[in-house]
Amino acid sequence: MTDTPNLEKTPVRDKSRFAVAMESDFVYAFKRSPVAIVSCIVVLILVLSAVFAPLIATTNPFDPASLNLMNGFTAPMEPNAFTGDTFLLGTDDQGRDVFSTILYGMRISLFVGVAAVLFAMVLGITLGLISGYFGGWTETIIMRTADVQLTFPSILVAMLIFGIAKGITPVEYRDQMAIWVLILAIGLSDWVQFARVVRSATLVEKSKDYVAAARLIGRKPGAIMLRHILPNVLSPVLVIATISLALAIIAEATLSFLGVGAPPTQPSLGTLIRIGQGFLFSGEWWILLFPAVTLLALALSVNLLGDWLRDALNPRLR
Amino acid sequence: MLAYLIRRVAQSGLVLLIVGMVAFGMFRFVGDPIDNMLGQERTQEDIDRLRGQLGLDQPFAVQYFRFLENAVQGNFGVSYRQGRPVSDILLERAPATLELAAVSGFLAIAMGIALGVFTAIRRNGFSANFIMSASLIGVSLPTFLIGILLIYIFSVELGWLPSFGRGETVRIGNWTTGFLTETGLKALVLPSITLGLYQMTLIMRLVRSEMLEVLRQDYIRFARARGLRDRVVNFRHALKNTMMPVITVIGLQLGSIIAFAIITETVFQWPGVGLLFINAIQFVDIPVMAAYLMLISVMFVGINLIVDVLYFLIDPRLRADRAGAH
Amino acid sequence: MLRTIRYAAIAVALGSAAQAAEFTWAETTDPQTMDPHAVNSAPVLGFLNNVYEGLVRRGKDMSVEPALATAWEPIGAGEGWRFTLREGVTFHDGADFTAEDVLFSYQRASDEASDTRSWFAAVSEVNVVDDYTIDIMTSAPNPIFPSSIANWMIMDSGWADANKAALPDKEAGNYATLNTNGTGAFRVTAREPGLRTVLEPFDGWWGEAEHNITRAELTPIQNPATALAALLSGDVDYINPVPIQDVARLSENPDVNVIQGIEARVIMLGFPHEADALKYSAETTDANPFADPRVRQAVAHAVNVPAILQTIMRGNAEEVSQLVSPAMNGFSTGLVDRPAYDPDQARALLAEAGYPDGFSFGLKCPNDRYLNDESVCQAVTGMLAQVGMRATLDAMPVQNYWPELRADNYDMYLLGWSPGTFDAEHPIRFLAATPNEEKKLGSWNFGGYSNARVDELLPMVQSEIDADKRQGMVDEITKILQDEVAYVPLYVQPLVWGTRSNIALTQRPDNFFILRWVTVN
Amino acid sequence: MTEPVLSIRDLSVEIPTRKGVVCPVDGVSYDIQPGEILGVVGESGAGKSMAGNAVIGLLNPPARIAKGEIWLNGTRIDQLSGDAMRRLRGKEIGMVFQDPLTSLNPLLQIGDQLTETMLTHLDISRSEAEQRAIAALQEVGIPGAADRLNSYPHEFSGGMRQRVVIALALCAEPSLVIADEPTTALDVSVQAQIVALLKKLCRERGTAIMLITHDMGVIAEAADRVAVMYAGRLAELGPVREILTSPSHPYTDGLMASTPLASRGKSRLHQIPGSMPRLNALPDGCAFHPRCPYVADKCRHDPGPQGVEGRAACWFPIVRERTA
Repeated sequence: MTDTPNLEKTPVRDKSRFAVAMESDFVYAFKRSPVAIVSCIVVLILVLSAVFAPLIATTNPFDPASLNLMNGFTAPMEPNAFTGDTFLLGTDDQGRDVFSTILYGMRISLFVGVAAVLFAMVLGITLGLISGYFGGWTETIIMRTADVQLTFPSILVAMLIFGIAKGITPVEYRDQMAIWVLILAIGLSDWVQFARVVRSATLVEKSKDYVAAARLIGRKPGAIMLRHILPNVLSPVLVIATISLALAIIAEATLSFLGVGAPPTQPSLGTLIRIGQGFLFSGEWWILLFPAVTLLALALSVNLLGDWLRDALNPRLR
Repeated sequence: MLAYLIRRVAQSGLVLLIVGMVAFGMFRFVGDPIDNMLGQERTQEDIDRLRGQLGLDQPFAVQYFRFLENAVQGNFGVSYRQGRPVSDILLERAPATLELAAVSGFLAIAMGIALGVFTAIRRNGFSANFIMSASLIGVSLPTFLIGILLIYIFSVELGWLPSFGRGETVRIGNWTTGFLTETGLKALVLPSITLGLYQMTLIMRLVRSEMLEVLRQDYIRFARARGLRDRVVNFRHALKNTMMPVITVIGLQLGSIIAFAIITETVFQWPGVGLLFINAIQFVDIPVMAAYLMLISVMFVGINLIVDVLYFLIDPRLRADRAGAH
Repeated sequence: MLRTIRYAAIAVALGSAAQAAEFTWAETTDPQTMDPHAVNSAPVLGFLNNVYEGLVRRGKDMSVEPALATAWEPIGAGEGWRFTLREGVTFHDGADFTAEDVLFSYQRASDEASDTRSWFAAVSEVNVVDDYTIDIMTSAPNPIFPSSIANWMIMDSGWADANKAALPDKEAGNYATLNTNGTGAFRVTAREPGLRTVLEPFDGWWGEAEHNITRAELTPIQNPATALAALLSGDVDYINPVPIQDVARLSENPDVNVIQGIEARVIMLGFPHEADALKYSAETTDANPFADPRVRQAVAHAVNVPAILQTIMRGNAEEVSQLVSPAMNGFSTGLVDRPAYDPDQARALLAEAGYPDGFSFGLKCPNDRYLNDESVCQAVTGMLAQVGMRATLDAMPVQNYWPELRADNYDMYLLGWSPGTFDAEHPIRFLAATPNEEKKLGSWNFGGYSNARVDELLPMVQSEIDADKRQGMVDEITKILQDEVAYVPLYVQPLVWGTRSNIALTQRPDNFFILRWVTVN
Repeated sequence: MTEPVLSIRDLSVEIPTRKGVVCPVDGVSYDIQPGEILGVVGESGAGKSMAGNAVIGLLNPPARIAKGEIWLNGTRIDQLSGDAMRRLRGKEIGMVFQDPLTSLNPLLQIGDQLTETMLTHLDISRSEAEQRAIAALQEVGIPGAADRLNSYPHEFSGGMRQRVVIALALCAEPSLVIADEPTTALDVSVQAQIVALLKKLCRERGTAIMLITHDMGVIAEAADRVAVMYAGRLAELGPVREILTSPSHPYTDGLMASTPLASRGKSRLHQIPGSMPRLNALPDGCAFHPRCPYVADKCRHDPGPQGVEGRAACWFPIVRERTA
């Protein structure tokens, strides 16, 4: 190869692991890319405010008893005609303070999004590893199920799972069940892309010598897959994870548009947008605008972060 | 080559069978169709009589095999809601979805590739970064919101484009097309942008990363070392190699466009199979739902097959060594 | 605040004679079929009222007018009714209208396969006297029979036999499902189910046309926001319904008119009277508090209906105290006031009934059946929680809702009722009478409410000829239902139509859109 | 001496990195005469290909030419505009890459890749370009060239493919060819054929060839003159016989001692201690001093003069009586 000048740092022993990390190219590239910094900050702010929602939010929008219907449709920063209360970002049709509902709603959206992606990742990676490593019949079965899976658009999968879950779960658990069904539905329609990436990466890694060597010294397939192949496959998976996190959050919003999303008394960000969309023409713009902007900020920064991560982690693109 | 094709078709058949099984199994939980077929003043006795007539009181297995047996002969039964053979309804509504999918698919692919190549070639240019971030907005907002905002801006405020429906259509044989009428074309604009935007962003990002990968290859450096013009290097050499892996993904994207049409058709009241499916769910019209799923999976599996064959034909390396195994 | 327009007939000063024009309109659901006897539902009957006609019809003020029958009088002491038919009337395909067609339509509409069978429960036999006279005998005196058959539409027997549509076919559909041949003011010239239906005036119509429409097209638009955009951008001339929240904004818009009125539909809360225990309570699993009238009374006091009307309904609905709206025949004018909003009294009643710190239960609601149904249920959940009745709300699409109610999977439910006969007897027969399969009574009385006096009075109301005596009995029933809080009626659903400013039309409480009263200026 | 095809005067290439500027090529000067093969040798990372890339103007940013001049056939080319430089590549300077497997576009037929290059630079008709392509393939020793035009790269063996690469590099008749490790990816038997082919083409066409390699055997076999690079600087420059038999720079001496040459019989191979320093951590004074057996105090402080024809870049060049 053309002899690129070697730029590795001289071997260091004294610096702590953190100091080494801070000096690595990854962090260096991070500091120099404004897009990455801004989106990282935005994501941090949103996630932290969601996590500490009970402290930041003025009211608890999910407790029906605390709502005063007369506060409905109050414009931002203007006192309500009947009750005189004022709200930072106004209230929705149920008198819920939009600002607190966005925080609580984002909690649900983030929780559903992260849990769905984790579920899809675990499922996708395992199936991808197995189908890539063993090949033959297992691979055909898994890949054909992937085809079946892709035939069903994620929205459809969610609606049908929702139908089933509603059918079987005893009713008193129905509210908590709704969230888990969402996670299952979105996760189930997401695992395919992980499986495909991991499978193709496993095929590549499998042909490499170090895997043959590991096999030679009698390592069990499971160990080989986890300790040897998986670490080399992580970077594309990580990138897909960030992108599909954004997609999962939006899928939850789309599902609530079709009336299958989070329960009405605990609106997620997506449900808020669905409610808000009804008021687009009626003048209560704030019910749609603020949740939509929050969702856009969240999804956009997660996407941008994912994008930057892909370029940063992809060693050859430096 | 032939053995490979046969095996693929067999696999696709298996996929369809599984889809049919899963789809039919799920419909039992979506609601009771009888409610929507009888008016307010019905009695339990009416309900039982109709249930018997429609054969819904049979055990699940019997219903499923009767459904399969008919489906194979192309008879998908009669729609509970419209009281007409489902195959006729699908035939009527398919052109709308296919035309919408074709236009948004073309838009997504053409723009996707063009922008993908542009952002790859001018990797650090300002405009390239701007396009990359702006395109993300397409993926960061739910499709229904984009659709409604487009309607709000272009139909209500500006009044340039129709806010819903497909405009006048011209019937040619049993295909109705919206391409030949002015209102038909205008009606296509907003829905195809809403449907295509999401796919376009994905294709663009894929083409970009694939193109960057190719531009790093030695044969590109060699082409430059031979003094070939940038245009030749980028488009004749790099693009051709970029397209190879992209084809399969574009094939999958097209498949998901048809499936994604559900949302766009609901928002734009586009008279396609997607809207038909949503209505079928609302009125628990099981024959239509089952037929829709079979239609979608046939289309999807078909596209998969075509993409594989295409891949086989184009890549000389595959064709050369006659490797049957894919 | 509420512009109550009882019978909203917009008498627009017709300056110049408006020249003929095309008209397009949109509704959320498409009429399921073109067969007048196949489905007894408002969207279908409302649409077909423009194509087929009954012996009688309802005028702009809902009063019963002669249509295909010019006159009718009771036979003997109420054994039936004799109708004299209109002469010189032809069907759209030119066939003459005679008593034969009325007999055929009776046989078709009252057959097992037809959904409108329940209208003829009281009819014993029908005999043709001559070409233009027909007798319809009833098993018992039935004073409201003529007004209850306004939606019974007459089909030409020759046309039906020729096209093998002698009976409605719900399972596979037949010629009558897609094609029409009525005597009405309009003919269906194009029908693509679920997509669009086109009507053109029938120039051989016997009546005089008050409209100037040359062509009318109905396209269903499911998504409310899209429908509104279509109206605002002028793609359609009229939409029904207009989302409540958009009424204020639209009223200010110069090129759009909002026509408001009250519909015949009463929205109410229902209780599991018969159940011996709550199904969805976390702690009260061995008792059914709602069996105790005091608890039901507490619910009535806890729900702040004015607040719901003010915010969710934007002042466009009217509270109601009984099972029918004021526009209906038989409305008890003396029993108009409903229990006041008084949370303290609600808590007192709960304590008195043995639930000082309240209880949890499951509230079932539809989310796409009535106007803002889910939002109203959320509001009710909040208000009941404030007095200790902690509800977990389960809102679902309507196709899943009815099976859940029929299977008694609820502790409280939301129900809307619009009486087909526009008479107070209708909801009593379906909601208050003790459920009885043979006599077809109380088929929608999910909670199983039962009161001997009500069951005793119902047949008398059905056969009482003297209007005052009948009203007295209806008032007594209404009083019983109020005292026992069988249901908690909340409000009458508002009727909100939106039209382009150049359109004049008539809005009727039964939400039927009659094309022949439309003028495009 | 005729006018050199290529002459590099005090060429320096810099790469700004976050830890300061690195100089892979530091003040190098050499000429290549027409028909002459100049071997450029050195351990990997010594800056030999960087100089080649600088000449043809394909330096990957952020690397850039800091100072010095590059003359091609008497005209200066290091300041040419992008397009002017592009027209020059292929026409005046040909390049041969190391790995034949990846140097050819897998999806284009050989014939197309040849005719395309010719049509870009020479205004000849397509059919004439095809004739020349066949001739080019024959010249590099491809059997049955005429009917191999429309076959694909993967239908050739490694050695054959490198021949095609060479044909491509020469098809527009450049006066200079930069061969960057052309034999490294090939097995030994094929290497000899490629070296012979390069020598034949150089003699017949009078093209000057810059042969970049780390393999002293290839240098001995093919090069007329040789430039030894160490840590970005020119250690020694001169006719191959002279440099190989009696190197005057300690590094070259060490290199020769560690290369098994038939002429030197079975003496034990000598191993130069240590390894070449990294470019961003060069020792003071002469870069070779930590590994130099003859190191003196002066070497540790003073980097020593640039190597030029006949004088090594060393304070104490090894002086031997010229045996050959």
